[in-house]
Amino acid sequence: MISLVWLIPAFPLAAFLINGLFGRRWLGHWTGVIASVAVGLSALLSIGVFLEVLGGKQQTVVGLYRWIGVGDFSVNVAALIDPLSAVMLLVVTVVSFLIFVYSNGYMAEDRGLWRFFTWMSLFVFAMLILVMADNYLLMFVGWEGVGLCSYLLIGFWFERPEPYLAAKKAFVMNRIGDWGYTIGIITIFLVFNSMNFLDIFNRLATSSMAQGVLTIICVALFFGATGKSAQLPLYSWLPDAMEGPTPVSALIHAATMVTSGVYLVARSMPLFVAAGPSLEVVGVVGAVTAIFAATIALVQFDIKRVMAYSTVSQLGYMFLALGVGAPAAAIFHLATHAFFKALLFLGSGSVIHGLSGEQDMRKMGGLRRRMPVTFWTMLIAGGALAALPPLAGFWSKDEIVAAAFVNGHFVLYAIGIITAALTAFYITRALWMTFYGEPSDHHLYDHAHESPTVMTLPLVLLGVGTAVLGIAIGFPPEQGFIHRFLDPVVEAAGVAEHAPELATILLLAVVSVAAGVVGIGIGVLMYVRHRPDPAAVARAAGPLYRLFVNKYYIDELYDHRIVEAARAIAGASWAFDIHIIDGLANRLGWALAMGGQGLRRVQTGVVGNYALTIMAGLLLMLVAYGGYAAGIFGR
Amino acid sequence: MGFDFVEPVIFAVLAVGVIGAGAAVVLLNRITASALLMALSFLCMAGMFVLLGAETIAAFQVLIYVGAITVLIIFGVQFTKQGGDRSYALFFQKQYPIAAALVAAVAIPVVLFAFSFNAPAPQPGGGDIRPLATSVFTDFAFAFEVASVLLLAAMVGAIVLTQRDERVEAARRRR
Amino acid sequence: MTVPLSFYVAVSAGLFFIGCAGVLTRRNAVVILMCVELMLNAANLALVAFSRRFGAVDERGSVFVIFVFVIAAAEVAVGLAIVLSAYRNRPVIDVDEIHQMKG
Amino acid sequence: MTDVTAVYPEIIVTAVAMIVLVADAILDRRRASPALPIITIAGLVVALASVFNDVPAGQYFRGFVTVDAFTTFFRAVFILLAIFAAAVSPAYLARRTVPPGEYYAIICFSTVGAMTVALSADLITLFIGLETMTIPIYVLAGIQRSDRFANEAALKYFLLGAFSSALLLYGFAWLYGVAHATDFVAIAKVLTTQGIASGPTIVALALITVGLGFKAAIIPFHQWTPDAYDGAPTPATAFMSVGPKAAAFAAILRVVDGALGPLGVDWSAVFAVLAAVTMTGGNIVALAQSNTKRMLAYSSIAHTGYILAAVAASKAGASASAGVLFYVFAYGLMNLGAFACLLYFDVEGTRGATIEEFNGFWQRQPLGALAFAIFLVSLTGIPPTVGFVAKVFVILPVLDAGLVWLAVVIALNAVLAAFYYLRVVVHMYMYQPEEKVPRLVSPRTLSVSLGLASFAVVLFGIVPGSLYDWAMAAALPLVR
Amino acid sequence: MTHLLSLLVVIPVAGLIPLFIFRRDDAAAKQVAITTTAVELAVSIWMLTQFKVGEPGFQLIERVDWLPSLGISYLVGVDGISVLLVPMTTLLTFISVLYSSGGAIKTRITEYMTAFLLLEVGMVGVFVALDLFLFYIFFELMLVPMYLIIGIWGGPRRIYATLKFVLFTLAGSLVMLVGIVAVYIASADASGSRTLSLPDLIELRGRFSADFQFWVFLAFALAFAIKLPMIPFHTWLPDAHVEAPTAGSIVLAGVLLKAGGYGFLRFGLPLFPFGVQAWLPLLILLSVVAILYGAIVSAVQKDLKKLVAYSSVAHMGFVTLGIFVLNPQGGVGAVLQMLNHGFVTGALFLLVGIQYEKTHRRMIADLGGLANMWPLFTTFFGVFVLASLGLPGLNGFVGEFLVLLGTFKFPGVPLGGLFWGPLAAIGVILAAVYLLWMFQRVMYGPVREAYRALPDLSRLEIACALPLLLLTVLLGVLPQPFIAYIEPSLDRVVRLATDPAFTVLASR
Repeated sequence: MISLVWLIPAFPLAAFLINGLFGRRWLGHWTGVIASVAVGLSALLSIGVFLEVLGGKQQTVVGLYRWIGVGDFSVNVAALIDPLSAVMLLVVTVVSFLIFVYSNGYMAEDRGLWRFFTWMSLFVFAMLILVMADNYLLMFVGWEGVGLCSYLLIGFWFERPEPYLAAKKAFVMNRIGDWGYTIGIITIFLVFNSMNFLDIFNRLATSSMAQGVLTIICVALFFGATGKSAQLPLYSWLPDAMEGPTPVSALIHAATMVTSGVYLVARSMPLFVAAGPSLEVVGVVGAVTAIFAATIALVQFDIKRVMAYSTVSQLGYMFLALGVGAPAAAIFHLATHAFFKALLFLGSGSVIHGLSGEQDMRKMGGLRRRMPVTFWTMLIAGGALAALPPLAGFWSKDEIVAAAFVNGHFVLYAIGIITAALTAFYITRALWMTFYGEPSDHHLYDHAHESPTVMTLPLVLLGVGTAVLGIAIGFPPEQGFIHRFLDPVVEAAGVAEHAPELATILLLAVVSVAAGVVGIGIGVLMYVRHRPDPAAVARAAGPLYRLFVNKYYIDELYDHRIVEAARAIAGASWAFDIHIIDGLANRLGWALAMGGQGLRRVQTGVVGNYALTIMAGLLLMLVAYGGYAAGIFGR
Repeated sequence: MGFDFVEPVIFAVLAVGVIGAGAAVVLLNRITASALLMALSFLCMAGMFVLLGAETIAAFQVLIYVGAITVLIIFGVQFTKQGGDRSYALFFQKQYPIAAALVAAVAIPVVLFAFSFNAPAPQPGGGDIRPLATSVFTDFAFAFEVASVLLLAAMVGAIVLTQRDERVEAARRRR
Repeated sequence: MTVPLSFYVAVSAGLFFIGCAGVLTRRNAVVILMCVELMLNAANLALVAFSRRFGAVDERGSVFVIFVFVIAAAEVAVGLAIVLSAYRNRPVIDVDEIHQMKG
Repeated sequence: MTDVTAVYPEIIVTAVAMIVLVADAILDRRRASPALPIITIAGLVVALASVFNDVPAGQYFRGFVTVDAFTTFFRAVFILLAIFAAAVSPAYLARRTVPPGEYYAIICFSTVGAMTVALSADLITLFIGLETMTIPIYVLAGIQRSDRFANEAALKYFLLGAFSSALLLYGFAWLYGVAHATDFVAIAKVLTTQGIASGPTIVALALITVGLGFKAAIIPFHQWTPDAYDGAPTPATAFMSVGPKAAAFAAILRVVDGALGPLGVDWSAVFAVLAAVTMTGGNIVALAQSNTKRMLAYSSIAHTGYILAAVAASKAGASASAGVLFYVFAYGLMNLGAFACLLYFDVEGTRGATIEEFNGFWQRQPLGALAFAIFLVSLTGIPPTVGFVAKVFVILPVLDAGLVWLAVVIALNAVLAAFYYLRVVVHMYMYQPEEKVPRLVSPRTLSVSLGLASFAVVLFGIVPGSLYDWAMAAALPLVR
Repeated sequence: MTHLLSLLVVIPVAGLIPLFIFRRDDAAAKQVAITTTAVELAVSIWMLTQFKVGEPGFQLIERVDWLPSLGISYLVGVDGISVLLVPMTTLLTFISVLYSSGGAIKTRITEYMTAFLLLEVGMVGVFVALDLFLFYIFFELMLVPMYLIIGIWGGPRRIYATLKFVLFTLAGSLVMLVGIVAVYIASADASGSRTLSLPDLIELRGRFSADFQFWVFLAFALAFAIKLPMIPFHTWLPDAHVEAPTAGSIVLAGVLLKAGGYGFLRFGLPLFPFGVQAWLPLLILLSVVAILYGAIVSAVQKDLKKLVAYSSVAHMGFVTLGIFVLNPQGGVGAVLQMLNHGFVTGALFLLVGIQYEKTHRRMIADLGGLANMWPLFTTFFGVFVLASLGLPGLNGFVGEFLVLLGTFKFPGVPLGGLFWGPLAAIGVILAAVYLLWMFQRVMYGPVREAYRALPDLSRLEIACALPLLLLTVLLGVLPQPFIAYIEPSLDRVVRLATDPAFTVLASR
C-alpha cells in the first residue's frame, strides 16, 4: 500500500488537470463530483497507508526521481512515510473530503464553480506534497503550492477589491515567511550537506553541531512557520483571508494549510531540540499569539472573523506545545482542531448560506429553531473549542497546558489557562449571539433556512468526529493511542518526556476545565442576564476595548505605515533611476552636442583666421618638438 | 686673396632690398605698388643668386618671376580693381596683433636657428649651367615630365575657370 | 671673405616670415598670392644657399629651385583664374567678405 | 628603356587626360557627354591593368623613382578612386553644365600627381607630385564657375593650400640644409647619426608636419576642409575627399616614416596627440551639423585622425603602415561612396541635402538608401563591413606600440561617430517623407557604381584577408 | 566532422534569397520567414541530439582558416553552456516570426522578416563562435537588425530608444574590441604567431600577466555588463523594450540579454581568472544591487512593458550573481536562469503585446478585469507571472534557488555568502510584491465596458505561447536532464576560473 503512496497526490492532481482543462467548457457541476471523488479515493488510500504504518512500517521512503542535482547538492522527489506524515495524510485527506462534499452544496450557484474545484484540487495536491516530502526542498514546493492556492482561493471573487487585496496580502506575508524558510534550508544544506530529513537527523545524532548555527537555522525555519501558520508577527493576513468562500476558510485557513507551520516545526523537532534556545522562542511566540488573538476575538462581530482569530489563537497553542517540548500534544491538538474548527467554519458557513450571505452576528439570533442541525453540530464544536470534557478539544488542549506546567514553564502555563478562559468566553458569545436570543433582523430571520443535506451531512460527520476523536485516541492522557503512535518521532527528537503522575494530571485537568467553565459562565451572564451588560463592560474597559476592537492597530501599521514607506522608497529610487543614472547619460550626449556647437564658432569661414590657426599650429609643433628634443615632456 | 669687402657690401645691399621690398609688399596699401615692390624683391633675390654663383637660377628668376609672374599678377590686379580698392595697410587689419605676435613667436627662434648653419670653407663658384642641366635631364627626367604635366593641367584649369560661359553671360545681360 | 651660409639662411627666413605675416593679415586675395610668392622665393634662397655653400657644390638644391619656379608659375596661373572666376560672380576681392560657408 | 616601362601607368593616365581633352574638342556636346566618361574609365582600367604588369621592384631613373609593392598599392588605389569618381559624375555634370572634358582630364592629372607621390624617392619628386596632385584639385573645386559656393570653396582651398605648400617647401629646404641630401634614404642615414638635437631639424620637422598635416586635414590644419568640401560640386567633393587624403598619407609614409624615421620617437608622440585631437574634434563638430555634406566633411577629418593613429604607432613596425594602407583603401571606398550618395538629390547649388531632406529616402530610392546605409555603417565601423576591419587593423598596431589610451580614444570616438551616422539612417528609414523634398534623380552609372562599391565594402568586410596581406606586403619596403 | 553549426548559421542567410525574390508579396514573405525559422529550429534540436551529454569540452567543432596570415579562423563549436541557448534562440525567433506574421506587423513585411533572419544569424552565431574575432562580428551583427526593428516598427519614442540602445551597446562592445585586440597581441608566442581561438587561448592564458587581466577583463566586462544589463548601465533597457514591437521585445529580452551573461561565462571566466578575482567584489555587489533595485523600481512602474523590463534587470542580477560566486551550483543556476528568463520573460512580453494589440492600452491604470473575459489569457499570463516570481514547481524557482545556494556557499570577499545570500533572497519577496500587484491590477477587478467585446487568445496566439508554457513547467518539474547538459562544461569553466595557478600570478 505504501508503495502506492504517490497515488494519494496523484488523484487530486488528475482532478486538477481534468477540471482545469475541460471544466469551464464541458464539465460544469461535474467538476465538484470529480474533485470530491478524487479526494475521497486519496482519503481511502491514506487510511490504508495509516493502517500499514500502524502495522509497524515505521519509516519508508518512496522515491520517484532525481529532481535537482548539481555537484554535491542533490534532491530527489521522494516521499517519507512515518507516523507523523501518516497522521497528517489522514487528517488532510479526510477533512478535505468532507469539505469538498460540503462545497458541492455551498458553491452550487457560483458560476466559477469549475475554478473553485480546480484550485481546491490543486491545493490538496500541494498540501499532500508538503506532508509527504522527504526533504526540505520538496516540502518547500508544497509549502509554496498551498500558498499559491490560498492566494487564488482567497481572491476567488476577484471582481471585488477586498478579496484580491486580501489574497495578495496573504501571499506576500507568506513570502516574507518563506524568506526565512529559504535561508533556513540553505543553511541546513551548508551545515549538513543535505536537505533530506533522515540524513540530517542521522548526522545530528552522530556528530555534534555548533549551537549557534543550529539556532540560526531553527529561528529561520520558525520564521517561515509564523508566516504560514499566522503567528506573530505575520498573522494579520489570516483574518483578511476570510474574504474567500467559507469552505476555503474551513479547509485552508483552519484545518490544513495553516497547520503546516506546526508540521514543519514538529518535523524539524530534532533540530529544535538540539538548538536549545530556539524552542523557547517557539513557545513564547505561540503563547503570546494565543492570548493576543483570543483577546481580539472577544470583540469581533463578524462570525467568520471570530473563527479566524480563534484559529490564530489555537495555532498559538500548538506552537506552545512544541515550545514546551510536547510535539505529540501539538499534533494531537492539530488533529482535533482540524475537526472542530473545520466544523465551526462549515457551521458558520451554513449559517451565512442560510442568511444568504449575512456575516454580522448582530443581525442574527434565535437561529437554533431555523437550522437545528447546524446549531447542534456547532454547539459540539464550540464545546470542543472551549475544551469541555469529553470533547476532543479538552484532551488535546489539556495536554498542552499540562506539558507546559510539567516541563516547568509556569508563565506559559498561566497564559494557556487564561487563554482557555477567554476562548470559552468568546465562543459562548458567538454561539449565543447567533443561535439564542431574539432575532434582531426579522427579514433575514424569516428567510433563514437549514442547508441542504449535502452540506449538513459533513457537519454531522465532523460533529461525530469532534465528539469521539479525543477520547478515542487521546485517552488515557499522556499514554493515549496518539502518543504511542507518535512515540518514534518524539524519541527521534530526543525530547525529555517525563510523564507526570495521575494526581497532577487530574489537578491540571480540573484547573483547565474550571477556566473553561468560568469563561462560559461570564459569557452566559453577560449575554443572557445582561449583567454586566456587554456595552457597559465595553465602556468600562474604555481604551482596552478600543485596543481590542482595532486589533492592537497592527493592521494599521502593516497596511499603511509600512506600505507607504515602501512606496516612498520605491518612488525615490525610480526618480534616482530616471534623473541621476539615465540623466547622466543623456546629459553627456547633450554636453557633446553643445561642445560641437561651440567648436562650430571657431569655423568662421574667413581665410585669414584659418591661416592664423595654421600658424598657431606651427608654433605648437615647434614647441612640441623642441620640448621633446629638450626632453621637457620626457621621452 | 686678402680682404675683399665687395661681397659683404653687395650682400648687405641686396639683403636690405629683399627684406625691405618684401616688407613693403605687406605694409603698403596700394596694390599696384605692392606688385612692383614684389618685383623689386625678386630682382634683389636674383642678385643674391648671382652672389651665390648660381647664374642660371638668377636668369630663370628674372625670366619667370620678374617677367611672367609679376606681369600675371599685375593683370590680376587690374582685372579686379573696379570693385574699388578697399584693401588697407597692415595696421588696419582686424587680427594683426595676434598675427604679429604669432609670427614673431615663430620667426625669432627660427631666425636664431638659421644662424646655427655653419658652412665649410667657400668653394670656387664657377658656372652651374652644366651640372644643373645634366641633373635635370637625367636624374630628374621623370620629375621634369611630371612638371610639364603640371603646367598642362594648370593651363587647362586656368582656361576652364576663366572662359566665358555663354548662357550665364546671356542671363546676366538680360538682367 | 665670403658671406657665411647662415646669413643667407637668415635673410631667407626673414623674408619667409614677412610673407607669412602678409598672408595672415592682408585681405586682398591677390596680395595674399603675392605674399605666398615671397615665401616661395625665401625657400628658393635657402635652397640655393644650401646647394652652393655645402662643401662640394651640390646641384640638387638648384634643381629643386627650378621645379619651384614651375610650380610657382602654375600656382599663380590657377590662382588668378580662381580669383577672376569668383570675382566675376561677385565683385568682391576681400577674402574676409567671402564667408557664406562657415560653422 | 626599362625606366619608361616602370612608369607606364603614369604615362597611360596622362595619355587618357590628353585623349579626353581632344575628344572633348572634336565631339559636339551631345555626343561628348556620354562618350567622355566611357573613354576615361576605359583608359583608367587599362592603366590599372598596367599597374600590375610585372616591373621588377626596385629603383629607376637612377634611383629617383621607386617601384615597389607600396607604389603598386597606391597606384591601384588612386586609379580605382579616379574610376569611381568618373563613374558617379556624368549625370551631375550634364545637369549643371560643368565642362566634362576638362573635368575628367583634371581628375586624371591629379591622379598622375598622386601616383608620383607614391613612387617618389626624394623630396623634389615628391613635392612636384604633391603640387601636381593639388593644383588641379583647386580647379576641380571651382569648376562649377557659376556657383558662388564653388568659387568660395576654390578660393579658400587655393589660398590656404598655396600657403601650406610654401610652409612645406620651406620645411623641405631646411631638411635639405640639415641633411645635405634630398633622397629619403640618405636623409634617414644622416638623421640616424644626428638625431633631433639641432634647432634646424626641429624647424624642418615642424614645418613638414604642418605642410603634410594640412594636405591630410589634421586638426589644427583642417579648417579648409569643411568649406572646400561643402562648396565644391558634389562629385568633385567625392574625389577630393579621398584622392588627396590618400596621397597625403602616401607622402606622410614616404617622408615621415621613411626619411624622418630615425626621429620616430619624437614625432610619433606628437602624432599620437594630433590623432586623438583630430578624431575627437572632427566627430564632435560633425555631431552639430545638419547638412549631410558638411557632416561627411567633418567626419572625414575624424577618419584622418584614425589613420594618423596608425601612423603614430610606427613603433609597431610593418603592421602600422599596413593599417594605414588598409584604412586608406577602406576609407576611399566608403567615403567616396557616401558622398556620391548625395548625388541622388537635385538640390540647389552645390550644397548637399539637409538631414531632414533624407526623410523617407528608403521609399523614394530603395537601393540608393541601402547603399548609403551600408557606407554609413561601414564608416561607423560596425561589422561585417570593411570599415570595421580597417578599425581593427588600426587598433592592432596602436596597441602593439603600447598606446593603450589612444586605442580607447578610437573606440569611444567610434561611438560618437555612430550617433551622427546612424541619425542619417534614422532619417532615411524611420521617417516618412515630408511635403517638399528635393527632386531625386537616379542615373544608372551612379547606381551601378554605388552598388559595386557597397558590395565591395561588405565583401572586404567579410574576407579582408587577401587585401590585408597585400597591404602588409606594400608596407614591408617602408621598414628598414 | 559535421557541419551542423555552420548549417545553423547559414540557414537564415539562405532564407534571405527567397525573401528577396518575393519581396513584393507580403504573404509569401511571411511564409518564407516562418519556414526558415522553423527549419532552423528543427536543425537546432537535431543538434541537441547530436551533442554528447557529459563531456565538458567543445563539440561539433568546425574550423576554417579565415585570415591565415593573422591566425584568425572561422571556428565554431558548442559545449554544455551554449548547447541549450541555441535552441532557445531558434525557438524564440520562430515564435516571434510566427506571432509577427499574424498581423501584428502591418508595414514593410519583407524588410521586417529580413531583419529578423539577419538577427537570428547574429544570435546563433554569438552562441557558437569560438574565435573572439568571429564572436565579436556576430555580437555586433545582432545590433543593426535590432536597431532597425525598434526604429522602424517601434512605438512613438522609437528613435530615441533605438539610438540609445545602439549607442550604449556600441560603447561597450567597442571597448571590448580593444580588449580583444589586446588579447590577440598578448597571445603572441616566441615565434610571434598570434591567435584568437578560445581553446588555444585557454591553453596559453598563462601569458596574460596580472594587471593585463585586470584591465582586459574590465574591457570585456563593460561590454557584457551593458548587454545584460547590469546596474548602472541598464537605462537603455526600459526604453528599448517599451518602444520595441512585441516580437522585438521577445527576442531582445529572450536572447540579446543572454549574450552578456554568456560572454562572461565563455570568455571572462576562463581567460582572465585573475581579472575575475580582482573585480569580484564589485560584480557581486552590483548583482545584488540589481536584484533588489530592479525589483524596487519595477514596483512603481505604470507601464506594463516597463515593469517587465525592470524585472528583467532584477532577473539578470541573479544570472550575474550565479556566475560570479564561482561554484557549480551558482553557475548552473545562472545558466538555467538564462534559459528560464528567456522563456518566461519572452512569454510575458508576448502576452503583454497581445494584450496591447487588443486593448491598445499599456498603462496598468487603464487596465483591469481582463480575467473575466479572457480565462485562457489569464491562465497563461498567471503561469508566467508565477514562474517569473520563482514559484517552486515552475522553472524560475530552480534557477534562482541554485543561484541562492551558490551564493550562500560563496566563501569570500568582501562579506561572504551568508551576507549576500539572504540579501539576494529578499529579491524573491519583492518579485512577489510587484508581480502580483501588476497581475491583480491588470486581471482582477470589475470588467471594463470598453474591453467587454474583445476576444480571448486566438489559435495563433495560443500556438505561440503554448510551447513556452510547456517548457516553463517542464524545466520546473524535471530540470535534471537540462542540468546534465550544463554541469560538466560549467564545472570546467569554474575550475578554470578558480585555477590556483593564478593566485600565484596575482601575487607576482
